Amino acid sequence: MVPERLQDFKLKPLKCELNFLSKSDGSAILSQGDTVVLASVNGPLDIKTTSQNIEKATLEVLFCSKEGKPSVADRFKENVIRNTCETAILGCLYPRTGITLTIQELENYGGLLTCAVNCACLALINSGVGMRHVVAAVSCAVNEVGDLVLEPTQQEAESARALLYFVFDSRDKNLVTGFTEGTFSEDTYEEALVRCRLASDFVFQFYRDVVKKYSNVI
Amino acid sequence: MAEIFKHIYPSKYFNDYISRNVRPDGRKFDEHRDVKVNINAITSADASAAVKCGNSTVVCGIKLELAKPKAEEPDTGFLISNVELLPLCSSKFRPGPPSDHAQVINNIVSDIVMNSKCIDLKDLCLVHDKLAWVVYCDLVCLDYDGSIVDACIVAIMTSLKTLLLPSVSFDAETEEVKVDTSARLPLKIHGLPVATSFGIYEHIPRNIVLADPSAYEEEMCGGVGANLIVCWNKGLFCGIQKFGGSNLSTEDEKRTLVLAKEISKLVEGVIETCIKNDKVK
Amino acid sequence: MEGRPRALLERGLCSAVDAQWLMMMMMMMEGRDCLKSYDEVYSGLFDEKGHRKDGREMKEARAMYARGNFVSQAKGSSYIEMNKTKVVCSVFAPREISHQNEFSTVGQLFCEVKFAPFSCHLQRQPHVPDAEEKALSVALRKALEPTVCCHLFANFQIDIFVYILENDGACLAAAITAAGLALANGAVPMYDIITASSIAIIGDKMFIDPTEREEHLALSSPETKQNHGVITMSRMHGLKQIADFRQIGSLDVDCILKATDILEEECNKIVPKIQMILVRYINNGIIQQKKLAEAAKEREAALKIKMKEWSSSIIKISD
Amino acid sequence: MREQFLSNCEKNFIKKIILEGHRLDGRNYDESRKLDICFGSEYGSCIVSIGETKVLAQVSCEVVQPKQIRPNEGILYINVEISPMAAPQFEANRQTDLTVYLNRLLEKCYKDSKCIDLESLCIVVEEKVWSLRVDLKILNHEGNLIECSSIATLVSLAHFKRPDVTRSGESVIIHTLAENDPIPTVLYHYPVCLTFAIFQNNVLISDPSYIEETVCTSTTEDGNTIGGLLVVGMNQYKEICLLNHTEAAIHNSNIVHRAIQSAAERSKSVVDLIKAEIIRDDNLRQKRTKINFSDIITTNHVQSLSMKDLKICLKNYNINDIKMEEDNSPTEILDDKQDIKPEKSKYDVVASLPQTAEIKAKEGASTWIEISSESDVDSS
Amino acid sequence: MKVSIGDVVLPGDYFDEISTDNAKSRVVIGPGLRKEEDHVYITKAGVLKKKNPHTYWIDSYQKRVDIGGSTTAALSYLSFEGATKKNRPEVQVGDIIYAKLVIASKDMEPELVCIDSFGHKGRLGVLTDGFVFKCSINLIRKILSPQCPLLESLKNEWPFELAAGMNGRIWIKANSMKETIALGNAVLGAEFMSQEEIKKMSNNISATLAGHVY
Repeated sequence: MVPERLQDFKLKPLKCELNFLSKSDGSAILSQGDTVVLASVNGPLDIKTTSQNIEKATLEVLFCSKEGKPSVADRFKENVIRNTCETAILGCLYPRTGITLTIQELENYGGLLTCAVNCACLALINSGVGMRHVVAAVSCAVNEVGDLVLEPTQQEAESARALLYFVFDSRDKNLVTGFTEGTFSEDTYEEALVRCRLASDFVFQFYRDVVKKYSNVI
Repeated sequence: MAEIFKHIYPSKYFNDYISRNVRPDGRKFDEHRDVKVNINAITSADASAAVKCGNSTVVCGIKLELAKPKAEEPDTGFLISNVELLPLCSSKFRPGPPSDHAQVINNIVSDIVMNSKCIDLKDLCLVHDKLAWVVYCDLVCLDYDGSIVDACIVAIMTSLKTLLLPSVSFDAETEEVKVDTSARLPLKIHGLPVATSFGIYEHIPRNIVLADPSAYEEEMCGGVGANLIVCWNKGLFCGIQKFGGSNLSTEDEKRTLVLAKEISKLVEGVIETCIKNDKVK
Repeated sequence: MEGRPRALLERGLCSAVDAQWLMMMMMMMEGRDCLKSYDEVYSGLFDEKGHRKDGREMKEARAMYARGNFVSQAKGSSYIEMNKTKVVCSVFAPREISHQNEFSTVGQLFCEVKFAPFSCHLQRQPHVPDAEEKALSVALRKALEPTVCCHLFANFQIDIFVYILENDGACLAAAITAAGLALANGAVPMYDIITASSIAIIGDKMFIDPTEREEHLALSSPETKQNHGVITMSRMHGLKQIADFRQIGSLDVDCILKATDILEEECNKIVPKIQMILVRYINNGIIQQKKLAEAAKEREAALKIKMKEWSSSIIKISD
Repeated sequence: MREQFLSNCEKNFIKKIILEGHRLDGRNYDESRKLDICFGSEYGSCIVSIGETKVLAQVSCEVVQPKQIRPNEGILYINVEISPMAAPQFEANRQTDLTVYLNRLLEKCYKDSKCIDLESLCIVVEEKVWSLRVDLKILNHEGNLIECSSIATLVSLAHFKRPDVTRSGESVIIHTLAENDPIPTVLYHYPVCLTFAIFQNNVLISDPSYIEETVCTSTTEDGNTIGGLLVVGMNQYKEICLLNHTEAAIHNSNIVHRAIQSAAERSKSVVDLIKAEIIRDDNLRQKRTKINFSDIITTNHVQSLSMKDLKICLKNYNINDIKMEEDNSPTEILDDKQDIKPEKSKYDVVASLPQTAEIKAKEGASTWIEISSESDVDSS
Repeated sequence: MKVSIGDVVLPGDYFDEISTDNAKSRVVIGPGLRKEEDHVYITKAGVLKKKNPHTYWIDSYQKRVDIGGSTTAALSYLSFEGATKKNRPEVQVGDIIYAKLVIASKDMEPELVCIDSFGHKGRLGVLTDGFVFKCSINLIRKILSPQCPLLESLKNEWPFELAAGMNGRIWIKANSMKETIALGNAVLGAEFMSQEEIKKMSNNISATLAGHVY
């Protein structure tokens, strides 16, 4: 069932600040709507020989939620972000080194994981680590009626019949990472894919604006 | 000779095969390995199934227990699935606590079972806020030869379909529970989710999608955990998971979803026939 | 009994108060033999005609199904099934010794035996290696050490992993035989083929290859003063040496002597089966080698023909 | 990743300028960096930053069974975590001795000083009690972590409000924040930890930055450390609840008196600032304005990229006063040539003659070396 | 996305305006660009720059310089002027040295030397007292570029010695401590100013510095 009524398709307002922390090599704080995430990258470091990788850099991701107790959900988010960034970073330029990416959740009003992926990407841009392409994460939900809602809020996400997360690369908008929750039909999936791909253009444009702001000062 | 060449220069060995549109074990890109399913192999478990997809072997055993439901959800039972990647199934896994790859697989399998809503946890509740079934599904991987999530889902679904719950009588005052294991009634299952994994190999003109990758092919397509997993449940998708690995273009994605539909129909057929001839016997 | 409620507690599914109540319910589920007296259980072991519960003679061992090369990823592997006891074993060839402190001139064996969570009647904790598993791992290593030529792979370690899918008695014997077969299948240098079998003794009755219930009764001490216990013996057939002898319970001397003779016979009965499996595995290997060689020859012949045509066509053009 | 190594010349330079009465970033001895507090959307979550040192504090509560020895008291649990985000030399979830030190000091300052009324947290004696958990995350380590984290703990506890509870017979109903408004935690007094770095011939500086802290605790050639760190925990009534000293021994006691005097005014001013901030935040919430951490993000880029307080700064130098003098003309692309290391350094800074320092700019185009992955010619 | 010179670029964009009219001319692609089969792809975010004979590079903001090596660099004691096996150069742990990078590839251990190819010390070697501070790589490039007026204007104020390393470390030594701090402050302040702001600052440099020193 193709969703008849089109929800208004716009992304939550994006606000970002680069180089927020003085001690890390690259850092960014990003707010998507009310969800706020802080990410910090410590660029090619020398790490102990046991965890070194001969031909590419080892990426270590740490996701800290606000409450202290580490949970399985954090491990799942770390895994998603690590796999996504591993394809984006040109590991072969920094063999036998380590890159640590730390992500701190500040506010969670829905869409935490997509905000974390985008913030990690901005922090990597700020750190000057060589990247094959930039990634943009978009999520959408299928509510009870069956319509596609882009960037669901916390309540919409809980009551949704299905949640779809996509991460696209900036080269030719291929799918880097994608995972879903709940059941949905094939054409809803096609529709969501096309919609989110369009939405990812906004995010890439946002990245360009952020870099443009401080380009004249370089 | 080929074995030594494969160890010394694995990517070139694989590339030679792929450029000739064939895979090291002779299959085409969209062919999947044969699936063997066997029911009630383990008598000490309440229900069990052994599944072999090509060389990947998974045994699932279900044990039942009674427990008091959680205060927050007084009328839901518990379905706890646990995937164990043993050190004996592949040299990649070490003894000791489960590796983070095992936790990811565990996460994916329990997500798929929950997302597909094939089991309604409310059916597991016997007495409101007093007594409910706890279904422990322990999946044990005996041989890790790639796309282990498919074998796990087939194993857990087959054993759940053949599970018979003993009838329980409980009278409120004396809080006394009588379990008679003779009269058993099956658990209601809605739909039958089936998962199919695909490896995406980085290739110069266009990335190539390999159905049902073996351990070696998984290694070549971006390491462990970089598979695209598509789960299909009676006409609806109940999960499409892809974590990193090489990128997937739109037309490949469409073709993959169609392929996934066919493969899951075949696997559903295998499970149905296996259960049917078990009843005939 | 303790396993499951504590697991529920750890996972925070129910509070401590419910745990006691739940334990009582667990007894209900398992309610079979824990309330009966010793004699009732003892008589429960035999059916009406005086044979054992599963129809076997006292002297008769269970039919054994064994298979080599069971796990494709391992160097050597085996699967052994004795009626209800199912054991999988896989061997990984020489590896560096984990957390090594100094150079060891002799190779080391690392054995790990694990039970499946659904293997016995009471549910087992999957990740916490309990005492029984540790004891079995040590027993297995003790039994295999005399058979493996450790001096041939100095400073290396051989990993042997045994997984018991279902345990219906004599699981140590099955584990040792499976490990022996897996080592041979993995071409690990060994002095001789090792096989093992076990016997349970209650009073004057000797149960060969005991089931779990017989073993359980043999290990529990009776009121009257009489022989009871379980012996597991592993033997190297060719060299006629006993690799490992493990006895639990209180037995007088002549009863032990009688038991060892029976066990010796038992071990010898298994040896031809193991040898047949290994020979068949090697034959298959040779046949496959031949097939590959023939296929290669054909391809070369086809290539030669093409070469001849091609070279003849060139000569035509040139002259 | 090893600790950041401190060079000798930095050590000597800082020792000298401190003895001369200055400090690297232009502050005088008892001046501390700018204290800034901002609140998140939930009660009990705040980010406190002293200069560039930033700490996130989050308070959460749950109903638990009280301890047998204290059946009518709530439980307070404080936990500090330092992730690699704070500085590259920290490893993920590894308990370094710095975290143990911070945890111990905070426990002494907030649990043993009985500044929080634990009895008011009790719901049903022996059965149900509130357990408060304060999670502190060090976001950026620019020195003086103990002061920043202690202020963060205090602010988050004072700001935290727990859900209202009504007991009807046996069962206990926990109302959500929407039903009836939550109850603030009762604080008897407001203790704050303040740090002082002590250098030779009893120089006492407050709020040491990262470099001053490392210099103070680093050892000179002849083995003894240059100075010591004194942590004073004090509340607004000038009562001391914590005194902790690390590194070199103190020779005379009047340094400690001086430290306590300056700690008194400093703690008074900090506590007043905290109270003012909390009141301001309360009236904002009364007026239903939405408060969120995204308010920290400023959109004008130069502000974000420039470090608010430079590591090296003159007394009253301020980045924006440069801006104010000139209008901000439209940006034009900076044509800046890539300077690859030529044979001789491009700028031959001749040793400084008494009159002028000469920079002879060697002309000649910067020679380009082809950078390609195969040839491993020296590249920039 | 296709980009051209002077654009603000993101990793993943590609750029193929490389005019290789005469095949033999050598095209130099600097840091931040990577040649893959068909296009030249951009690996760092920043501004795409070109210098007329075929030289292209990306100007990006970076704090930690990447010389490719994954281990600490080696500096042999023989690589000092007049150093022989017997008389070792007096270098202690913790000294600041101004050295030249000889080997810096990603597969080999980076190597430093303190003598230039003729064996003379030149400016290289141990730097005594003064102060060193860390800043971003862009600032180094900015103040070292010939057009930058900052250093020119500073040199008229006080005599001082300055060494700027490509790894983001600047060493300054002036007569008095206060002057060193003032100079350091002026240099660090320029980090986030665009070119013409720096021009304005350096015009009235004396005012800004004099005003703040005492």
